[in-house]
Amino acid sequence: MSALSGGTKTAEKRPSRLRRLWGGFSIILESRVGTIGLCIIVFWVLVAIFAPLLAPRDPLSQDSDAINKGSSEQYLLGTDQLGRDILSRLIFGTRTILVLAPLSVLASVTVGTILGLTAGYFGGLVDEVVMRLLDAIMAFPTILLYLIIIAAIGPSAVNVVIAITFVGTPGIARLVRSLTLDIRTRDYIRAAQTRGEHPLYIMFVEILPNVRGPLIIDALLRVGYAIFAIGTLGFLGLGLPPPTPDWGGMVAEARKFIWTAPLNVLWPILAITSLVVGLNLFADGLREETTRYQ
Amino acid sequence: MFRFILRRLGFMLLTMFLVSVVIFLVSEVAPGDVARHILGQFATDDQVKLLRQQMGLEQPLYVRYFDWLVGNEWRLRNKVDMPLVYTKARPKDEIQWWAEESDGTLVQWKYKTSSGSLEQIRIAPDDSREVVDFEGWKTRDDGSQYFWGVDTAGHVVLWVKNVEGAGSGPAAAGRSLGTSGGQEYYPLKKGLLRGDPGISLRTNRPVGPTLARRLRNSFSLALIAFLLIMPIALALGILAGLREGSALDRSISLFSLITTSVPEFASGVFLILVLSFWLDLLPGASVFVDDTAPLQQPKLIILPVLTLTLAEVGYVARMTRASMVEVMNAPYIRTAILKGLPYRRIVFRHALRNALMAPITVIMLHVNWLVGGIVVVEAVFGYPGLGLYMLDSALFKDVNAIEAGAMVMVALAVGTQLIADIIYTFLNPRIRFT
Amino acid sequence: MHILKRTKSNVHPYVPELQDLYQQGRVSRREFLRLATLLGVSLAGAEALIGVAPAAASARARQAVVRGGTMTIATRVQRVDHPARFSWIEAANQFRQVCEYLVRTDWDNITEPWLLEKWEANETVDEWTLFLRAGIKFNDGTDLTADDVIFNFEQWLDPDIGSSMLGLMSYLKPENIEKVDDLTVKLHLDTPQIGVPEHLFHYPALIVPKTFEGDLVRQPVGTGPFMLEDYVETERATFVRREDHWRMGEDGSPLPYLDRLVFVDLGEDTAAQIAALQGGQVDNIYNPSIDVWQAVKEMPGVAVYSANTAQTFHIRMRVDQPPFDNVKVRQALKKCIDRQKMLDLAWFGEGVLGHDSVFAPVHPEYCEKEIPAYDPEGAKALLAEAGYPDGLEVELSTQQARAEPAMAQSLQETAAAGGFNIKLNILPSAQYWDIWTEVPLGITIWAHRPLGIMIPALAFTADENGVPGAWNETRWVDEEYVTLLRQAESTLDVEKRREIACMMEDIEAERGSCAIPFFTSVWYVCHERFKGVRAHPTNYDLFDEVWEEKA
Amino acid sequence: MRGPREVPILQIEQLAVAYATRHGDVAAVRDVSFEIHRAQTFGIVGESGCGKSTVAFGMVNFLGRNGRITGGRILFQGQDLVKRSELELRKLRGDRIAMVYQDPMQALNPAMTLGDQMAEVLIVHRSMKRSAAMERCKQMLERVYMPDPASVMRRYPHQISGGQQQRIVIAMALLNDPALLIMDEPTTALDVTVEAAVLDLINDLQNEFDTAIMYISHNLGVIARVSDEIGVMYAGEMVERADVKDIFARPSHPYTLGLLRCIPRLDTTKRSTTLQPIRGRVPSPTALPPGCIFEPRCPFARPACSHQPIPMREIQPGHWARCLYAEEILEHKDDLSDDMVNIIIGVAPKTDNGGPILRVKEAKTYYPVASKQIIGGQKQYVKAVDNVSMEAMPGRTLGIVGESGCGKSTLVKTIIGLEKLSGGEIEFMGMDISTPVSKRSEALIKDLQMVFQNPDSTLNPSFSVGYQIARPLRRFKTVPRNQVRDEVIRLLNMMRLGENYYGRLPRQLSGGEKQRVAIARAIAAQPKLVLCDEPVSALDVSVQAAVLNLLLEIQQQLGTTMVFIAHDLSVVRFFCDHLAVMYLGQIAEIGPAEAIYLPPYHPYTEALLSAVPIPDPSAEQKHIRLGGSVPSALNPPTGCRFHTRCPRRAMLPDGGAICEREDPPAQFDTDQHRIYCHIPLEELRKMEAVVTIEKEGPHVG
Repeated sequence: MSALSGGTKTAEKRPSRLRRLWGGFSIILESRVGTIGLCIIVFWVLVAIFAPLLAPRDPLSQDSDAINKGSSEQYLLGTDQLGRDILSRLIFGTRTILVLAPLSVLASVTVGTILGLTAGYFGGLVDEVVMRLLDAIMAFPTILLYLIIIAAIGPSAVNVVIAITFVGTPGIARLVRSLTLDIRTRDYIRAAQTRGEHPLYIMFVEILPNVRGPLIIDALLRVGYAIFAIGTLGFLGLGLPPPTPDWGGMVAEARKFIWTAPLNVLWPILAITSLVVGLNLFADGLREETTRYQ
Repeated sequence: MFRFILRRLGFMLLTMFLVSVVIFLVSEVAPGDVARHILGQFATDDQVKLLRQQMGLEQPLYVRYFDWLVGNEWRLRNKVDMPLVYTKARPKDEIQWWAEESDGTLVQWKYKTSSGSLEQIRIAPDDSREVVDFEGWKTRDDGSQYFWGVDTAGHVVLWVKNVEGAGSGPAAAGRSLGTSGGQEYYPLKKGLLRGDPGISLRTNRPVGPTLARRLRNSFSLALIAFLLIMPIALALGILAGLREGSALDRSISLFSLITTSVPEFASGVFLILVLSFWLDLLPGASVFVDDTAPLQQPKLIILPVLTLTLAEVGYVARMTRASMVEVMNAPYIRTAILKGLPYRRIVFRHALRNALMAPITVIMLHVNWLVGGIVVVEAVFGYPGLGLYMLDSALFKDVNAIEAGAMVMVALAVGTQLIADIIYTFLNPRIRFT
Repeated sequence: MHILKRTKSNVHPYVPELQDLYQQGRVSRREFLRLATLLGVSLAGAEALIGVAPAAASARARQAVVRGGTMTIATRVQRVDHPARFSWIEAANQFRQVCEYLVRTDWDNITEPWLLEKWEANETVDEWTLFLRAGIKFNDGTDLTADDVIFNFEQWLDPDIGSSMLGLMSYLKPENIEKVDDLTVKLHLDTPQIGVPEHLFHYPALIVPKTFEGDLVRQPVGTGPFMLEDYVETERATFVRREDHWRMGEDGSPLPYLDRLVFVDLGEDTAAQIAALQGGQVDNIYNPSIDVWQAVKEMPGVAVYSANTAQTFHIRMRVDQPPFDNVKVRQALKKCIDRQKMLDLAWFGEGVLGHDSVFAPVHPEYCEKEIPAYDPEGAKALLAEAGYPDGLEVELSTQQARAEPAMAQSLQETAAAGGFNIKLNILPSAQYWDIWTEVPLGITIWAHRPLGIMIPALAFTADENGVPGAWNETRWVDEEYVTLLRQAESTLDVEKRREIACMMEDIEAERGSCAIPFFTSVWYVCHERFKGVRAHPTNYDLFDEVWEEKA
Repeated sequence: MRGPREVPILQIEQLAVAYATRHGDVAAVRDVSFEIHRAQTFGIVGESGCGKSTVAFGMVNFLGRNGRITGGRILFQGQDLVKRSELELRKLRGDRIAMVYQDPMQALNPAMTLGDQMAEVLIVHRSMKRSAAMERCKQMLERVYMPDPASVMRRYPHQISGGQQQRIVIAMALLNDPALLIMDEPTTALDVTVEAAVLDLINDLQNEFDTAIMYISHNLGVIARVSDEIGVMYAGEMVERADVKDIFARPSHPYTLGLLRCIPRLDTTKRSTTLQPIRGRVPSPTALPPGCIFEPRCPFARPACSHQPIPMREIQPGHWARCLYAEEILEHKDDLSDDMVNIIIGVAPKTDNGGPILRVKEAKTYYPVASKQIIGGQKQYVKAVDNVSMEAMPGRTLGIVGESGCGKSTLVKTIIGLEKLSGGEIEFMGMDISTPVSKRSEALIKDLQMVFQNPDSTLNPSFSVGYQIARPLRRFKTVPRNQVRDEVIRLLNMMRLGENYYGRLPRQLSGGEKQRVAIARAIAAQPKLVLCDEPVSALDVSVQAAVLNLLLEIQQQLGTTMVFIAHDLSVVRFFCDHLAVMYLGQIAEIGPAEAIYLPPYHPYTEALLSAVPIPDPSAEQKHIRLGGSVPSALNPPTGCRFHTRCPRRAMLPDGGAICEREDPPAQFDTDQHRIYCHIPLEELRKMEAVVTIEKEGPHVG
């Protein structure tokens, strides 16, 4: 967008941008659920950023004297079946999930937005072809699609991102398309057309900024889904290869030892649940407040 | 309305076609050699190459796609010059490819590497089986002898007599390469559309029957869950929607939000932890020692059903609530209130039908999620359903099983959407009467 | 002794000598039993030779067996067609209940005749005569005869069947199988081979009748104690007791004691199996992985049995490429292994330590050596000598399975002090298989084999043109070593063979291409109420004498 | 007539309603008092947001979760409704008090048959059997002149037209013979001819049922037509209340006067009258002025006005006003507000004699529609514009008028190139512009600009006002780069918006302000022709006047040619020099504006004119009503497209058989005035003028 609008950003627009950003934030703070959600997210983001400082131990180092041990002074949340510190693995697992999930959502938002804008704005045959293809992808149960893709390309961090992007793109494209279809009929788009603006200008400068609101909320929800998916893939053994700390994988491992170390499985469950709940609360609050304001 | 449904049906077929392309492309054009994967670590390159040939992997992609979709025996029969049939030669046999002689005798050929000769396996219509030496070689202009036939592993094979190293690939340890000794191989396929998803690489048996059984198991699980989810979720959603903003609404909404936020694997494991480990009330795994196990021991499926329910109830309740809120704020509800109608009548006669329209489509679209949930739940509890089958097949890279299972699952998902559309048209007179 | 006298006439000439060695304490009881049975003496006979009561019998005598009951086993239920073609040990394990082997290698790694009455080998060990036990019937009522046995041999050796027996029995050609009479078969080997009886217990070597057409599910005919009732691939396999099995139980009726066996498939994830075991839906987890063992070892009501095996993981170095073409570098890396720590981390200490040789303590020809110590300083010195005074950076590739990642990490840690900077490249199995023979440094699993000499033949030899064999992933072909190997392969005398093995072990430790830090144990996980259960090094389930104690 | 002592059906005393918000209670309605008697219609008029609907819903205590009555009494047939239980209210609703709503489509349940929806009123309140109820509904439908009532009752709302839907709602309201009928903008969503028919119906029914009606509308014309007594509301208060004739003849509150001065009437043109908008904005209900609520906008305000709230007082018997100086207002009615003095259009703007700047010749715009058959079948077209020819003269305004769906918007979009021309040609300044906008040259694009209808969608919500006005300047390089900002500010000033609007976002603007920005954006590149697609339809009358004035000023200053679309005949009459009347994709009549409003008429023009609600109860209008509804453009009638509804066909031999067969010829009344009709011009000339307005009243030309 910036490339296209080039010199149009005038100096006096900047403070208003900042103010708008703050405005968006303060909107959230008006909603109690949104605030709680935001707090949870911020908590986990901070944990991810400061993981090396917060984690008491190396998440990979094994202690053969402490296998599946419960909470102790040395290991606050106990150790797993390989004698690794669960707390440290949880903390470092935050990084994995908070990098991969937003990354994959960002990728699908990018691809989906381009597809959706194009299909929605041009309509006709372009729209038909793009949407039919995306419909076909959307016809898949999501996990099935993950299974097929990961089975095909193998489990790895990059492939997990690819799979989630692939799965997430059609939904975003659909959303953007439907918003575009609506916005396309707005008079300001007609005005731009009557000015003879280039379709790319109309798509990316006139339409895109107005898609932003719902898109952000959708993207937030999708980060939740992506975390969900990364966790599930990890749980099913299709996610990140060990020993990378990964919450889903931790649940999968720890659940074998429910009978020896029942609490080990609880921590990653709580972590992933709280994060997704936080995101959903946040998105909910955001949606509620923005619709209230509109 | 009929036109509408027909149109949807058309879209569904188109979607399924595209889905088949996607499935085929994703699973077949994946990096890594399927043949290498099947043969495992200790296979030699020759063995891999032979298996690739036998699996038809050396053929162009579009040929493989159409073979997979619509079969190829009608094409390959020209090579063998005999009708090719996919049948159980005798009632107790596995279903196999045979060439059929005019008197109904089914034949296969088998190459004896040791002697470089062909044997013919013959099964007469009276089910008698005999193995005879075969001398029906054909002769080319240059004097070399060849024969096109059907081998015992479902290939149309070109055998050449007495040619040095006539494609006689060494058999890989523990893995049947069918009969070797051929120069060209074309794997026979009936085609997915004609009801044959092919042979599972994992079990070496037709995918179809396994798929059917697994589907039945999953379907019963999903059905029970569905029957549980719908009334609960709709009731919760309607209640919350009617009392928008009340404490009841807020607690239902929060409950829904949290349960939808918990991944199935987490809630499943959590339920095991609580109900199975701490309280010791329910078994933590669904072990079916025979087909009637779930009927004899309903306990076995309580946890899977509960996990699915927990994951889905919240979502459906939220959708219903949103729709109910919207409808209750609609002008026609205002009309109904200002007509002086009793509250119950407003809710049941005016609001419900309209409020259920949106969720029903969304819920049916959500079948995709339910299916996803089933995969996870089955993996958690070892429930022998389609989801677990798909997961195992994916882990094994059982391409045929993945492709067939995926097609079935997608067809189900798309089919439910069609049903949702039909229900929607019945609920919504705007579509019914246009 | 009466028994001795009676058998002496037709026992192998080496047996009396062996008996002397045992009495002098030069061979252990177990080795004696193993070798005597290898030479054709029945286990009971061999035990009698040295005057011990059969161990199992004495244990059993304490409690009276009970008949009836069902055992449910969690396992995978996958591909089954021709037993000769079995590629899943799970499938073999299920149909092992229906079909039997000509021999049985028991829990102590001792091989004894089973469907055979006995076997005999000539002095040059290239001619073996197999004597079938009379009166054994298949479950379809037909008798087991030499024709059936020959049919099975032919199936194994038929390249069109694709049995892994073919590779194992490369010393035998189909035309060299001779039917002596209805109960006797003679094998004329191309080369001397002492492992023939062990080979006959290889998991695909299940005996089927000569009418067999190639699908065991459609034609579940065998001599075993159970019969197939229901087979639902990927879900379950059910077996019921056969009334007329040839072996008698303690109570004088035919074995088995159990009525039913149900094998259920709960998916790839072992957690469901563990949950099912805990909840009592299954009684037994087949071939438990290390985490299953860990999870259930303290579970109340569950008994965990273990057995030492020769299964191991080679940290293998390619000797045709730098830096591991330099023997000093190889020696340095071997010094960098803290063996006990590695075993603790990778296999929870469940196993025995190795000294970089393929010969394991369970092997009869095993020659005990000192376990090398963790010596990073020595490694550093060696590296300096080899021209890497500032250390060496190498990449270690292996697959994402079992103990490999843990081993790789352990090595990475301990080798750092020795001057090695190891980068890990841990791949999904399928990807590793594509490159496993190619990587300079890798970790490869090698399965248990009953005789030590079976592994070098595969791993450290070349063909007549000097091209390393297909499985020779390190390209290490040492002339002296191979000569010793060939010698050992035709040496029946375990003591002499041990002498050769001693030399081979030294060569391996000194200039071999593999670091072999430990040999793993296997476990057997079963509900306590089942008696007569033991862990078998090959993970074979042998249920014929298992019985369920009623509460 | 009723006796003065009769108990009124409804008597409201000092009603006050408040809504709870996050920022505390907001008083939406304050101190509203009036009464309605049997068979009397009380009209409430006011601009959007003045609280008229709140009053209506307050009657039946249906104020949503956050609204409540905070004071006053509502006496319904002598009994106070305010503290009644929900059950008692429910028994009154739909029985004694019935309601008719603005959008009938929304007000009817889409998933129930119309019969069921009607019958349940009887079933619930009268405990009737379903069959009996249905029978009664059918009778009622007959009374509202619903064709084929039995089949209509089996249908769903979406299957009948808007006018019919409103008849259903009215019939449903009357089923129980209610004492009070509340009608909240019942005709606002309807086209003018349909509206006229519905208003007739309401009149008929009132006479028949003796019902008291509370009629709410923003449209002074409609209110003038239906009401006996009128209350004018402003910012939650009733500011004036009087008999209908009285209020139009002697408006006594400055706001009422202001309203009347900003609406154009059928007999006024831009040359004869100046519209005088009310300055400023309606105060937000959270920040009301301390004294007179109209004081900040009042041209007559004096210091005393701002001290304390002003009570309603009876300035004459039956005439109440909330103004301290009500008696003096009429004296000032002709004063011009200061900011409007400069727009006096006495002379026609100078014209080039080079002929029309825009010439449309036999233009056709067809849209393909999906075929009904699944496979094959003839491709069908919606003929949105079919054979339209017209010209626009430079510096003049060409008006296009017609009911919704007549193709006027499509025609304009075709001219500007947003729609593809299917046939015919369009010429602009001698150049062919039959091509879509993407194929036109930059210069051409610059010369043709457009102003759109909906103020809420005309500006991109993501960009500041300044950016949006600057965009055409940059794009067409109208001014050098470094002067763009100055130019934008100049334009803003010209729009009377001021420099401080530069950085504002659209959501911070009112509807009128948005429309002004849109106009600024359209004229920024100094186009030769501006196409205005109903630019004032969505605006309140006071704002509408300001925007119209602005457009006039622009035309005056820049000599811009305009094409102006509207459905409001009064506005077009006021604003345009030439006028085209369209019906179903074709032109019925075209000519100078004055000529259109006088005979000879096209029969459709005649019907339109007779339907226009005139905000003057003394005006006389002929009563011509159209039957049926507008046919589909997918399958337009053959011959004259108006023949299915034409009330004048009888003037032709054999009942106008020719109308069904042949396209109507263009008949030239004068050089510029064409009428497309089979009826001979002489006959048409014999028609009487539809509207006669006394040249008295508050307006002075």
